[in-house]
Parts: sequence; structure tokens; C-alpha cells
Amino acid sequence: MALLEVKNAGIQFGGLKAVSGFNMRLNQGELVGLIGPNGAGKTTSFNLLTGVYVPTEGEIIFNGKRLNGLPPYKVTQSGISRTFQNIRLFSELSVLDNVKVAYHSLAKNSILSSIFRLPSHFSEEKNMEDKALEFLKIFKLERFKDEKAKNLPYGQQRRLEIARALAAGPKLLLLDEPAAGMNPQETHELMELIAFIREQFDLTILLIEHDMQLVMGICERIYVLDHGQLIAEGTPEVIRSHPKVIEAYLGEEVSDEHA
Amino acid sequence: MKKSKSFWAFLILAAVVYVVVQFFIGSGFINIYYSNLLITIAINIILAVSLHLVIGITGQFSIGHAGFLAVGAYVSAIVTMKLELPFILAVVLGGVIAALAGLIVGIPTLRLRGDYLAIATLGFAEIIRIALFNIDYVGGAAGMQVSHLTTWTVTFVCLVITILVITNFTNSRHGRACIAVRENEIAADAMGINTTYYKVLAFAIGSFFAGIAGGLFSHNFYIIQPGNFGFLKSFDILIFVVLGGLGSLTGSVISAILLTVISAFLAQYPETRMIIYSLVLVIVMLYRPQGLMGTREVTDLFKWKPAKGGN
Amino acid sequence: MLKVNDINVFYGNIQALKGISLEVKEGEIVTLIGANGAGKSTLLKTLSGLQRPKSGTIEYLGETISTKAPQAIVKAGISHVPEGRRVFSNMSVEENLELGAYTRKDASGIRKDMEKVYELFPRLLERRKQLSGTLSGGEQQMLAMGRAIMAKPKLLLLDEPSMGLAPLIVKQIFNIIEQINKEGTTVLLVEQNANMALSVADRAYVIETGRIQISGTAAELQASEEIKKAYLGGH
Amino acid sequence: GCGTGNQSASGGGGNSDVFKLGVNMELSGNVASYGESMAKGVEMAVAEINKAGGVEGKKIEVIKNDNKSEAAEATNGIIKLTSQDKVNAVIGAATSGNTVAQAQIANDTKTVLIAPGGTSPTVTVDEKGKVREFVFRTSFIDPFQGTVAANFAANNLKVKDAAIFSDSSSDYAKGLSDAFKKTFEKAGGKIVAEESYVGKDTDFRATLTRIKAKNPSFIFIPGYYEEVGLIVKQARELGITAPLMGADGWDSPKLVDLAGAEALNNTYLINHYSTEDPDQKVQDFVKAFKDKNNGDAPNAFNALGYDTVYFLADAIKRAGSTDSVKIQKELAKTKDLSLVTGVLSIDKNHHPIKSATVLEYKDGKQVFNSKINP
Amino acid sequence: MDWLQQLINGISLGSIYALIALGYTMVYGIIKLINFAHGDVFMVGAFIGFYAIKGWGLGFLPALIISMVFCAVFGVLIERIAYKRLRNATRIAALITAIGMSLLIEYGMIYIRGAQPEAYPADVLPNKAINFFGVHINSQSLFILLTSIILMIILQFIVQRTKMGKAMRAVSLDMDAARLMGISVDKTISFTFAIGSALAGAAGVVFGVYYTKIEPLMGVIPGLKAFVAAVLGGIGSIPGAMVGGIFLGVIESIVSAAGFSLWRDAAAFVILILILIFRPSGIFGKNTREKV
Ligand SMILES: Nc1ncnc2c1ncn2[C@@H]1O[C@H](COP(=O)(O)OP(=O)(O)OP(=O)(O)O)[C@@H](O)[C@H]1O
Ligand SMILES: Nc1ncnc2c1ncn2[C@@H]1O[C@H](COP(=O)(O)OP(=O)(O)OP(=O)(O)O)[C@@H](O)[C@H]1O
Ligand SMILES: [Mg+2]
Ligand SMILES: [Mg+2]
Repeated sequence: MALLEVKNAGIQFGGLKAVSGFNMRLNQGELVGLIGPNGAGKTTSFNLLTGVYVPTEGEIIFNGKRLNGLPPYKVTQSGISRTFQNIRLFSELSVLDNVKVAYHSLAKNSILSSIFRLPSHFSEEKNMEDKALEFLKIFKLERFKDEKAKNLPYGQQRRLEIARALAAGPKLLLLDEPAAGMNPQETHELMELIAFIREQFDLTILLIEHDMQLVMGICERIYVLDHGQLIAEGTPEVIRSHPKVIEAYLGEEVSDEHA
Repeated sequence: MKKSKSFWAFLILAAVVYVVVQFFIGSGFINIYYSNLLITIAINIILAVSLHLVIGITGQFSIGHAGFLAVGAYVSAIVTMKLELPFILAVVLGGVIAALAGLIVGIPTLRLRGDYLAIATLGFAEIIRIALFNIDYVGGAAGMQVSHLTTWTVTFVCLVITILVITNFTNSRHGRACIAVRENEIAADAMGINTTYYKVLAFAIGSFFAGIAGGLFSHNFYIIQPGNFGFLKSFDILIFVVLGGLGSLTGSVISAILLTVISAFLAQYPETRMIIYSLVLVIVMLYRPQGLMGTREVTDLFKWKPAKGGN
Repeated sequence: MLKVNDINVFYGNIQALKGISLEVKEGEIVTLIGANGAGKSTLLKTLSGLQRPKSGTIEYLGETISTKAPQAIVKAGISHVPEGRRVFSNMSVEENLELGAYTRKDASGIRKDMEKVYELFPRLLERRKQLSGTLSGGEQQMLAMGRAIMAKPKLLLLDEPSMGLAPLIVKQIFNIIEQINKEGTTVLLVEQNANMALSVADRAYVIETGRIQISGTAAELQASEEIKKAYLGGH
Repeated sequence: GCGTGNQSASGGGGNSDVFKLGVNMELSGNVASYGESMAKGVEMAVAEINKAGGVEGKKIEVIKNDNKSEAAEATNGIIKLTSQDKVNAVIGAATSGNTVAQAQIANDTKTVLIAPGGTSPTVTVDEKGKVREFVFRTSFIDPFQGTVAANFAANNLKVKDAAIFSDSSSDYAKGLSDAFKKTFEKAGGKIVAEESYVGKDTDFRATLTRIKAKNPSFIFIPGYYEEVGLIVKQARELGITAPLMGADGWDSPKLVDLAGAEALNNTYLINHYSTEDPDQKVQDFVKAFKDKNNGDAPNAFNALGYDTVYFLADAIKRAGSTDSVKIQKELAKTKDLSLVTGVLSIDKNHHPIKSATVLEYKDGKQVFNSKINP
Repeated sequence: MDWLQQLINGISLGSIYALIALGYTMVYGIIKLINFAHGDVFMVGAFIGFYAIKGWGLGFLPALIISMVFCAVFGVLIERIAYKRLRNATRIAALITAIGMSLLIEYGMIYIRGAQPEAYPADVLPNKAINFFGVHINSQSLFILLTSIILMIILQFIVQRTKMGKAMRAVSLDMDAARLMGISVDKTISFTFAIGSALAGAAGVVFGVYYTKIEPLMGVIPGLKAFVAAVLGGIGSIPGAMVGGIFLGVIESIVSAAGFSLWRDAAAFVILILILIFRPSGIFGKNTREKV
């Protein structure tokens, strides 16, 4: 059974159909790319998946459960988490606390237990702290743990955002242009990291990216959006030579340009 | 674990302060003027800290806090004066009803952001005030006469509880959720935090303590009138929080103390009082727009800091 | 044309540029590459007057501009296309272009340049009346460049024009950069995408944590093993 | 702030050579203009008395405290005045609420408190009906003026139906309109409209239009001149020609400026006195005030503040002492004391008994109409 | 006929709100600051006009112009002294400063001349009651309505069509980007404050003439109402301020006319909150929900 199934989903802003008739199936453990020209509706489709926008048509089924109309925090709690195209960290919070926040919905202690400092408060806090530290270690961020997130270098911020998304315990991870603003070297490291966490956490990953090296390099399948509609779907090889994709997105000589 | 250590440190400090002050009051060293000033300061601290939770921690720009103060003041006055029930019960009920009012106000308005939220909360506070004004049961414009029941002990206990609850709340996953909402609501939502719930919750807790302050306030000043709870009062509370440093609890406490003392001191210079007060306000903001403490707490100043990163 | 002598720039206590010196000659495309946070944007901001150097001078056409206000620098012929495009989102494409020519008074010249911009970017002509906030990323980048061209610059500062853009658009943008340069505008180009940048540039500087590390002709840098490894993702 | 040092020993005590008079007034905030006016009157009287040698050989020293027009600050203020400054007596406040906020402390500390303006009966009598021993006032209480107005309307103007348009934000206006209603209805009149406005409003046209629709032949407008001036003006503009009437809150030369002389024709007010009164005391006061305030004529608040000091000074003189318990006793015994605002006696509830004067506006001048004794 | 009378009452009240709200909205539009001192500039304008008329015996028009010029300078000064430094500070710091400035102006005025009110002379403008089928229309209220509509149109023209207007909009959208266009941000902001404050000054004089009474705290309530009006209309929008102002005035009149004058302000706020809940950026405001 597919982990995520998007059937004919779409959304309209005023007169503009930002996404329409969008169909997608993700199987457990896949690493899939979503590409398309600027303004094609990629970020918007992420927003549909995560409940930021409510689809005006179609339905989204995740893990056998219909997501339409669920608010974002419930979508996250049911196992989808994401990063943002423009980094959205909790900039005044420490790096450690950024990750701890993501554990929020996995902890159980009540407000009263925190106010009265009951044992459950301490045990949950400790638990959160330990797990958060573990994550920071994986992402090589532990030496920054007490630094305010906004003081991190940009590349680390991107990493922290991914770490935070992972800490929420997702089955499906959505990454929106994780390599934006990185140089080729950093991008390369990022690719390795993505591959690593997929193995480590048994994740399914859907990512948006304009960097074709990255997309073609690690994605098993690729969906291509243009003007809100799916124009192609397939393996990197298929996409690379798909005439519609070349016309709308890649441009002519991409296939013979090697880095 | 370090958190629980500072918790006990705080309690011991509070006990010491209480005993010392109580001793001075008992021995007549602190006269009624100063003990009354202390009570006023404590009430203002409660107000400042309760609003700090809403604005400083949760980032919800509420400028109608006096509305909840009014609810607490009136409810508690009704409980003691009309229903003739005990004072402590009155204070608690004042808080509870104010928290309810907070829920009623918060649920529809907290969808709004920034300045729109600000004007809506101000509007609600005005509505509360105007309603009180039109209810004959509580005396309308003439107000209600209230017996003097507030004592230093009760006020101090309320103050300690307020600070404890709000600190403990802030330093927990729930408080972190609130801060996350402040920092980036969209990201908080994406991290599985029910942002509406936490906004409303913080608002209700803030209102609860404003209501408690209201009970202490009304039973300290003999008479309450709707006119005492206008938007200027809300601004006063807001000023405590901002001047202290948004996000800093100790900052709000310090600025509540400072401003209350300055204001009491200036009362004898009626001609220039407000001019000086407003100048202080403007100058502090111009030269320290982040507030006296910034986002730091007093306790941070005592911590040994590794050489990294200045201020 | 442009000479930067040993400038130091601070954000509060943080020093972002540490003794940077560089030169841009008339008619060149010079590119500035370097990792995130290296100080590339800061350098451009300092050139256009948004940021003041604490010490050091910037000479432009023989004149010191490091103490001038941004509007004077724009008048003197330097246009800056900032990072993240920064188009005026609630204004139409045309209004954005008009603002580009804010310091100019020659109505007919402005009209001519507007036509030229529409020629360079036919897409913008189609969207003349559209609010620029609703444009796609690539279109916004075109608009930002068009807006800068409207100031009739002698020197164009471009900050990561390829960021977040689809490959096809990136190619277009770089073609246009070359075209603008051919038509006589000197270009200082900041890029993460070092491959692309070096392929259009005459000369390049590599900047690392606020310092110039390496400089040379584009061809030299492209050939350097070291550069390949660190910036071109060569493997 | 002020140090917490032990000031109780040095703070003045009973027998220093000055008489400390606390003035705890609305000097900023909503009703600052009333508090300020009263304080002005107080200072003028104090200056005169000091010039004439003071009270019991002591100069009066005024210690002002701004209560910001807030009850809580009024309480804080009197606590400060009594415990820090050790004043011998306090004058305040302009409004009833802010006076009530001080009453308990005054009583507890046995400090005489005289309100120039607190007109609600509750100022001197607490909610259980007990007289607050140390609290007095100079102006007449609300019910009295309301009754006078109703009688005047029913008997002198012989109107059968009336409307009330009162300031809902002041308990003063509320007290007046209640009394008016009761008396007027008892006299067989009918109240056809009861409307209110909120102090500090400037636009009353909507409500006036409503009142006009009821076509009353008399409108009672208890309130303060600041709003009344505009109400009268707007009422006339809307074509309301019925006689209008108010009470001492109307009295201010500004009323004529605000409403316009023509609009004020056919309006009446109850007052303590009239600036036109040929009485020497009044004329001296008016002249002295004008001299001091570059030609501005005094209003009722100035006069009440002024009288309050003389009311106090008279009691001190009779007591022959500045001991507040003795002063309190003499204040309570005050009888037929002639002041600018009329002849004053104090009854057992500490309510002043004063005669009231009904004045009529004719072309912007107050003209004596009738005098009504309590 | 009563309801018509009430409608007219409401519109003339609303035009004053609108006049103040226009300035509010402009200043807010450009630096996103709730300039609480705006109501006090209005008060100062009223007093300047008063002194010009009463003290120097000038007529309405010269007094209006003097007051507008004075307030323009005053507004620019306030901006230079108090707000300029705070451009990069948090919004709330700027708000507190604005509250501080507001108190400073109010109590500075009281310090200078006391708290007592002043009355505008009655004969500044002809005040003829036009009787229209039993409805009294005051010639002054027509005049006010006309003034605010004309000013709104002029403003809208300035902002939408002139170069300065474009610069203002650009600065409001992105200050740094505006600088890169060669726009002097300081000059543009000063210009905005000058216009906004001149409008407040004009509103002050018009208010004085229409309502007669002026006093140092007169700006507080109209300032707040005007702000509410601006928010109702969609803050930042010039036609919005106009419509919001009139709308608020009419609502207040209707509520009073229905016999709930004491609930009038509460009703205004209830409507405000309802509008905000259902149209979070006001009647004319653009819905600027953050794009994710
Ligand atoms: N809240 C919204 N209101 C109106 N239009 C919107 C909204 N969100 C997105 N759009 C429009 O929907 C279209 C798709 O935008 P989207 O952000 O999904 O593009 P994208 O594929 O992510 O592009 P890019 O690669 O540039 O990030 C665009 O035209 C955009 O302007
Ligand atoms: N407004 C600011 N306040 C404080 N520090 C800043 C500010 N802007 C930039 N910095 C710091 O200055 C340094 C240089 O930043 P700059 O933006 O110039 O880098 P960059 O080379 O353009 O990087 P990128 O590739 O991310 O655009 C960084 O360490 C950054 O954190
Ligand atoms: Mg996107
Ligand atoms: Mg950069």
C-alpha cells in the first residue's frame, strides 16, 4: 500500500489555479523529487500536503487516513513533517531548544505537571533533552547547542531545520529546496546526509529542488509540475530526456552538461 | 536539574524577603505609606508578569490587559461585598472569571496578528469597561465601594505563586511551545504544535493572574470605578513589559518596580509628573529599544559565560 | 573603474569584511564567489552605500564613494540588484521599472530604456500590469535586473541572480548578463553557482570569511584543482 | 525613589510652625481640568490667608498630590500625605469616587478631609449609613440640586413634561437626575425622555435628535460645562427651543463661549453664587481671581476650592488650635458661615446646607432669577 | 425623517474621524507605526488655529494654513526626534515611544496653558442650518464632508500618481530596496509625516470650528476612534480611511439614535472586531497573509 496518495488534488487562489489535478503516490522508503519551473506550484503542493492550505479539490490520503482539512499540527502529528523554502527556525531559541520543540507532541506530561514540577515533568524533559542531543550529534550540530539559532551560519541553519523536522518523528519528510543558497560542495555533503537519514530513520522523502545535480543524483523517481499540473513522472533518466520537461524546465543542453 | 535548584533558591529568597518585610512592618519601621507602596508594587508585578506571558513569551500583541484586571476587580468585589464570602475565595474567583473572559476574548481574536490583534484586544477591554459602566448592579459610573482586605501577606503569596507558575510554565515544553509560536507561528504549527491552543492558553493564564491582581487591587483601594480600567491602564501594564525587555520576566519585574516607585515619587510634582514620566519612557526606548534587560533574565547575569559572543 | 581599498565592515561587533581590496575595470564581468556567509552580499551592500565601511575607501571613477548616501551612488551610475530580488511586491511591474529610473529626469530616455528592458525580458512586457509580488521567482529576478537597468548604470552589482531559479531560467539570466555586458555595462557578479559564474566572467575573486583568498582570471580559477574541490563540487 | 529611612521622627509632627495642607486632586488624567481649577482656588485662598498671617500663627504650606483622576492613586495619595508628609488636613478631590477612595484613610488617621466637589451623599456617609467623622465637603449634595431643579421647572416654569439628558460617566449627574425625576413626577410632571451621554463626548446630535422627537417642553441637563456647552449649542442648532436647565456643573464663563450667547437664552442653572452677585465677598473674589489669571473669570470649581480653604480656616480659628480632632469638631459645628459660594452650615451627616440660586442666561449673562433655601 | 437626520449626523461626525484617520493611515502605511501621537498633533493643530483666529484675528483659511504648516513641521520634528532612531527596532518599542510622545505632547500642553478647555469663536465660518424637509443640515457639516473628500482625492492622487507617492509606496514596501533605487528614505518619511500631520492640523481646526471646544486631551478619543476607523477601512488604504471614518460615524449615530448612546463606543468596537474576524485586514485592506 502506498504511504501517501494524492488524488486529483488542487487549490485555487482567487482566479488562479495554483495546483490542479495533482496525482502522486509515494511508497514507503522512497526518495522522490518534485521539480518544475518557478511558480509551478511545488511549494503550494507541499502546503496542501501539510495542511497549510485546504485543497479545494481532490483528496490526500496518508497512511490510510484522509488528511483533507486537518490543521498543520495534526498533519505533523500523524507523521508528515517539513522544512521551508525560506528558513523558518525559532531564531531566538537555542539550537537545542529548536529541536526540543519538535518533540513537543511526542511528550506526554500535562501543563499541571510542569507548573507543579511533578516527577513526570522532569522525566519528560530529560527524555526530550537526551533525544534532542542525539539528533544534534547526528547532524554535527552539538557544539552549537546553546547558540541562538539565528547566530548559526546559513548552511548550519538549513541542517538544523532538517534536524528539527526529523525530531518530530515523521514517516514522510518533505524538504523544500534544501540546497538553496549552498555551493556545490555543500550541496554534495547535503546529498550524503539525506541519503544517510533515509536509511537511519526508515523515512520516505519528497524533496523540491532546482539543483539538478542533487535531484538527478539521489532521487529514485521525479515528478514534474508546470503551471500547477503534472507534466511528467518517472526515473531521472526518463525525466532528463522528457521533451516536455526540457522545454518547460531544463532547457536544451542540460543533458550534455556535466559537472 | 539546574532548573529545580533555581526553583528552591527562588522560594528561599521569597521567604526571606517576606520575613524581613513583615518584620519591618510589624516593628513600624515600614510605615503604612511604604507598606502600601509595596502592595502596589506587588500588584503591578503580577500584572506585568501576567502580560509578559502573553506578549513576551507567546508573542501575542495584547494591549487590553486592563480589561481582565477590571473583571477580576469587579468579580472579587461582588463576592465580598454583595455575596459576603471570604476574601481569598473572592480573589480566586476573580482570577477564574477573568480567565474565562480571557478565553472568550482570546478564541475569536487570537486569529488576528500584530496590530490587528492589538486593536482588537484594546477593543475588548473597552467593551468590558463600557459594560461595567452600564451595569447598575456594580454601581455604574459611581463604582463600587470595597472594603480594605488586601494585606501584604496575601499579596506577597499571590505574587510568589504568579511568578512560580509563570516561570515553571515557561520553562517547560508548554512554554517552549509558546515561544515557538512567538518565534515563528508557521514553523511551530509545522512542528505539531497546536498554535491556537497555546495562544489561547497563554492568554487565559495571563488573564487569570490579571484577575488575581484585580482582586488584590479592588480590596486595596476602597472604591473601584470603570474609569480606572481604561486603555491608559492597559498601556501602563504594557509599558512595564516592554520597558523591562520583551521576553524577560525579571525585566518586567524590575521595570514594574522602578516605574511604580518613580510614579509614586512624582505624584508630589503634579505639574511636571507626566512630562517626566513620558520623557523617561521615550528616552529609555530611544537608547534601549530592546528594553532594560533585553531578552535576558537577571539570573543570566550571574551565570559564568564562556568568552564567546558579547551582548 | 571601481577600486576597493582595504575595507572593514562590521555588523555591531561582528566583523563581516576584513580588509577587502579588489578592482573592477571598465567593461569587465568580475565575479565574486564564496561560501555562505563569506561576506559577498555585505561587500555589495557596502559598494552601494547600504552599509558603511568602518575603514578603507571605495573609489569609483576616481571619486571616493564610501561616504556617499545610496541615492548619490545610484546617481553616479552604480545599480545593485540585491539578494532575494526585493521587488516592490505591491506594485505593478511597470511601476517597479519606473522606480528604477527614480533618479533620472529624462522622460524620453526613460521611455527608451523601458522599451529596451521589455526587449531583453519579453516576459515582463506580458506582465506589465501584474503586481510583482505575484510573479514567479524567475520573473521577479528578471524584474529586479530590469529595474536596475532602468537606472542606466555604468556598473551593475548582481547578488546571486540564480538563487532558487529553475535551470532554464538560470541559463536565460546568464545569457542576459552577458548581453548587458556586451552593450557596455560593467558587471560585478556575486554567485554561489561558481560553475556558471566563472563561465561568463573575465576575472574572479574568491572570498572566505570576510577575506579575499584567491583571485585571477576566470579561466585560471576554473582550472585550479583547489577551486574545483572547494567550490565547483568536483569529484 | 524616596529612601526608606526612618522619617517618622523628623516628619513634622504636630507642633511645627507651618500648617501642612495636603491637596489630593485630579491634576492629570480625565478630569484634570476640574481638579486643576479647584487647586487654583485653594492656592489663591491659601496665599490670601498666609498674607494675612496664616492660621493660629502658622503659615499654611500646600503639599500637592496628583491622583491622576484615579481612585487607586487617590488612596495612595492620601496615605502618602498622612504618613509621609504628616499633613494636618487634606483637601480633595474633585469627584466623589476619588474622595471616597480617601475617606477611610482620613478617618483612620484622624485627618480632616474636605472635598470641594464630592457631591455624592456617600462621600460623608458610608454604605452602612454611618457618618465618616473626619470627612466634609463644601458643595451641596446631588439630591438637593435635583430637587431644586424639579421644583423650579414645575412651579416657576410650569412645565408638565420634561426630558433628562445626563452625563452617565459622573455619579454627580446621576444623583441629580434621580432626584429631579422623583420630585418632578411627584409634582405631577411627566418624564418623556431619559437619555444620557458619556463625558468627553463632543457630538450629541444623535441623542438630541431622539429627544427632539419626543418634543419635551423642558430639558434637564445635569453635567459639566465642558459638555453642556456643546449640548446647548447642538440642541439649538437642531431646532430644540425648549428651556434647558442644569446645576452648578454648568457654571463657568467658558460655557458662554462654548454654547454661544444666543443659544443660551432660555436656559437656567442652579448655582452656589453668581459672579454677577453684587455681594462684596463675591466681587472681591472675582476681581482677585481675574487679576491673577490674566482676566479669566473664575468658574464654580475655582470658587469651591477657594471656599474650602476658608471653611477649614474658620474651623481652625474657632478651635484655636491646629489639632485635627479639635478642627473636626468645629467643622461639624459650622453654622451660617458666609462664603463666596453662599452661606454654609453643616448638618449631622456632614452635608452642607446652603441656599441655592437659580440663574438665567440672558444674552450670555447670568441673571438672578430666584433664591431657594434648603 | 429622523433616520435621515441621524444619517447626516453620522456622516458629519464620520468625516472628522476620516480626516484624522487619513493621516494615521499614511504614517502607518509607510513605517507601520501606530503613531499614537497623531491625535495630539490634531490637538496642537486645533490650538494653533485657535490662537491664530482669536489671538491674531485671522480668518478661517489663513488659520487653517498656519495650523497645517505648523503641524507639518511639528510632525516632522516628532519623527526626527523620536521615531527615526527606532526604524530598525521592534514595532512594539516604537509603539511605546509613540505612547510616550503622546503623553509628552498632552502634558506639555497642559504645562504651558493648563487643562481647561478653550472655545473657538462662533463666527469663523458661516453656520447656516439648511432645512431640508425637516432635516437640519448644518452648512458646516457639509463643508467638513467636502473637505475630507477633497483631501482624500488629493492624497490618493499624490500616493498613486506622483513620483513622491511612488517613492512613499516603495519605502513602505522595502526600505533598503528603495534606497537602491536612489530614493532618500529619510526625506520620504519626513514628507509623509509632514502631510499626515498637516492633515491632522487641518482636522484640528475644522474640529474646533465645528465642535467649538478644544482642550489638551481632546486628541485622545478622536485619535483612538480615527485609528479604529483606519483599521476598519484597512489600515494603509486611503479610501479605506475615508470609508472607515464615515462608517464609524454612522454606526455611532445609529446606535445612539436607537437609544443606546452609552453603548455606542462598545458597539463601534464590536463591529470592529467582527469585521476583523471576518475580514482580517479591514474593508479595503489587502489580505496579506504570509506566503508559506
Ligand atoms: N497564498 C497565495 N495566494 C495567492 N497566490 C499564491 C499563494 N501561494 C502561492 N500562490 C501562487 O501559486 C503559484 C505557485 O507558487 P509556488 O510557491 O507553489 O511555486 P513554486 O513551484 O514553489 O516556485 P519556486 O520554485 O519559485 O519556489 C504562484 O503563482 C504563486 O504566486
Ligand atoms: N544584518 C546583519 N546583522 C548581523 N550580521 C550580519 C548581517 N548581515 C550579515 N551578517 C553576517 O555577516 C557575515 C557575512 O554575510 P553576507 O550576507 O555578506 O554573506 P554572503 O557571502 O552574502 O552569504 P550568502 O551566500 O548566504 O548570501 C555573515 O556571518 C552574516 O551572519
Ligand atoms: Mg517554492
Ligand atoms: Mg549573500
